[in-house]
Amino acid sequence: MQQLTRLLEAALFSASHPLSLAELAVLDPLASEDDWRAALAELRDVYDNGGHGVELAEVADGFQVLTRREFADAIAQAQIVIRPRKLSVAAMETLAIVAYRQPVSRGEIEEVRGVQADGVLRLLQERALIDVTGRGEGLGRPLLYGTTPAFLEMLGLKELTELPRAEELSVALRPPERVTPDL
Amino acid sequence: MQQLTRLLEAALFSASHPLSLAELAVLDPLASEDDWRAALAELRDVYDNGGHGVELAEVADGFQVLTRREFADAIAQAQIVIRPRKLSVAAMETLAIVAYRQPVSRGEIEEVRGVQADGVLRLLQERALIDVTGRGEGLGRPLLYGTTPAFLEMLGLKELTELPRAEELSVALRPPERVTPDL
Amino acid sequence: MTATMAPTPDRAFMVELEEFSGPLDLLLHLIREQEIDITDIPIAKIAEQFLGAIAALGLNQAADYLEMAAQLLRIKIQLLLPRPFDDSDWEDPRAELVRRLLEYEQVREVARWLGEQAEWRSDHFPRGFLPDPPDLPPAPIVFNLDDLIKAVNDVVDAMPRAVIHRVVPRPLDVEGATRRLRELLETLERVEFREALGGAPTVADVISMLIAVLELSRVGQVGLAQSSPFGPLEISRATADQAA
Repeated sequence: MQQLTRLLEAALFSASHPLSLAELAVLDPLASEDDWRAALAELRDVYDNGGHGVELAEVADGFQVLTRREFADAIAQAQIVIRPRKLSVAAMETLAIVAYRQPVSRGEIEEVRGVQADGVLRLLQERALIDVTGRGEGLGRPLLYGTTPAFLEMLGLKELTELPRAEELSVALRPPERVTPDL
Repeated sequence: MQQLTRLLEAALFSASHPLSLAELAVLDPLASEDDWRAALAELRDVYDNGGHGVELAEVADGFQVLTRREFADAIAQAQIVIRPRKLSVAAMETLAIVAYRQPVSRGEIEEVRGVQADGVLRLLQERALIDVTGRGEGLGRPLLYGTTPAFLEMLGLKELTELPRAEELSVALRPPERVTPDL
Repeated sequence: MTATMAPTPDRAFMVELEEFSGPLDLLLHLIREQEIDITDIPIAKIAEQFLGAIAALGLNQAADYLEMAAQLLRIKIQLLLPRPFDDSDWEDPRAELVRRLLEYEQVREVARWLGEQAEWRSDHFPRGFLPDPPDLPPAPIVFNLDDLIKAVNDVVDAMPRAVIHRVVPRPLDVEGATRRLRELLETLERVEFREALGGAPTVADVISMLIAVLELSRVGQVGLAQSSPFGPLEISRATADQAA
């Protein structure tokens, strides 16, 4: 491995969060963005073709080393890592609405799902997957919710635009003016 | 790398503490201690001879993957290990009381929150968000706390009077009067 | 909530409401299962099946379902009203419902995608051990005015009120504990007992939650599991066979 790739690996192992290209740049002021991209490519190649137990993933905010899927069960069963709890269908549906409609009020969410949302919203907020991002205009100036970086991290996404777009969904929504807004 | 070595790498990577041979044994009940020792040797060899930025270290309680020393300075300087933190609920609540009731003694804070406050006060003082601003009148002339300029700066405020709902909240935070039970 | 419904007269529907995340979900299930054209819903028939399915719901959980039932009946009546002679302005009273159903179906699809994505992520672990950075200032602290105001409000809410007498110990609040547990299980598939208690529980809280858990388990609404002796007690949503 090149020296820059080694530094990259050491940095990714030391960081508490995915590293962006901007953060990597600070590590070595002499290296250009292209140099870093080359180092990322080399590291990915070493992990993939050298038969490693870890892989380089591009996730929320940047790059991160993660363990491979095939070892997840053994590691979780040995209680070396506690797997995050699975969210219920109600929670996932609420998250879906918040993600696509943000900023969105409780009332709008309840209108779409047809059920009360306060309990689910509170728990999603406790788990830091959504947060209050402002207040609406209408009566009582309702709280508006949006998703957090932790939401993206839970999904291993870099940004909201990676969510499936309305036209990619198998269900077409008519009339068209109410189609999920483009992100 | 052998399959067991790959599992070893994934486990060491995801573990929050060094793994002993006993802990490794749980990962794969079919592997013997010798198998694990062979896997450890292979992983060490890959890290050392493949020019990696990390190395396998044997520490007191077992085995661990660590970044190589030569990269420590670059990583420390880039501060990528640190992530901004949120204050704990207890700290945030204590800070809120100090902000709206200053100058305020530890005793008053404890009365309002119903729990001891010394640890939290020390932390807030260490982080330069509050400071001792004087001494009270009562028994033992207790220390009085107030917020610092750094606190205002963090909130983007010029002076304390800009705190929202200052009057109302400072009244609301008055400790309840203790009523001696009629006996 | 009870699990299995009595079959409706015309067709043997075994509908388990636990499986549905709300009235729209149930409605879509009825429509899709019978391969009904969503733009031409036989409202009278669907309304009847819907009412049959929710008949055995406890009142407090049924509010959302009853609201939908009322809406279905309203649409049914509107369809029965004579149309004006010139009906070019006539709007199908089912249109709004169809829009909501399609919109909800999209949400369901996205939710499924999110679930799969989250599962992918939960199978890929990040680095567990993070070395302490030597000789560096502690991490910067971040908070804003909203956080501060929220903290004040929390403190004010939690402040003990002045009391004259403190003779009666705080009564048990089994109802509150039951509600909290149900809310938790609405979001999580399983919770640990300790987690269900929340922060800083009092003795009364612990006893209340214990009674709530035992009661819900007795009537088959939650399952209990303990993976090891003295290990954490895990409370889960009852599955159909546990409930039976």
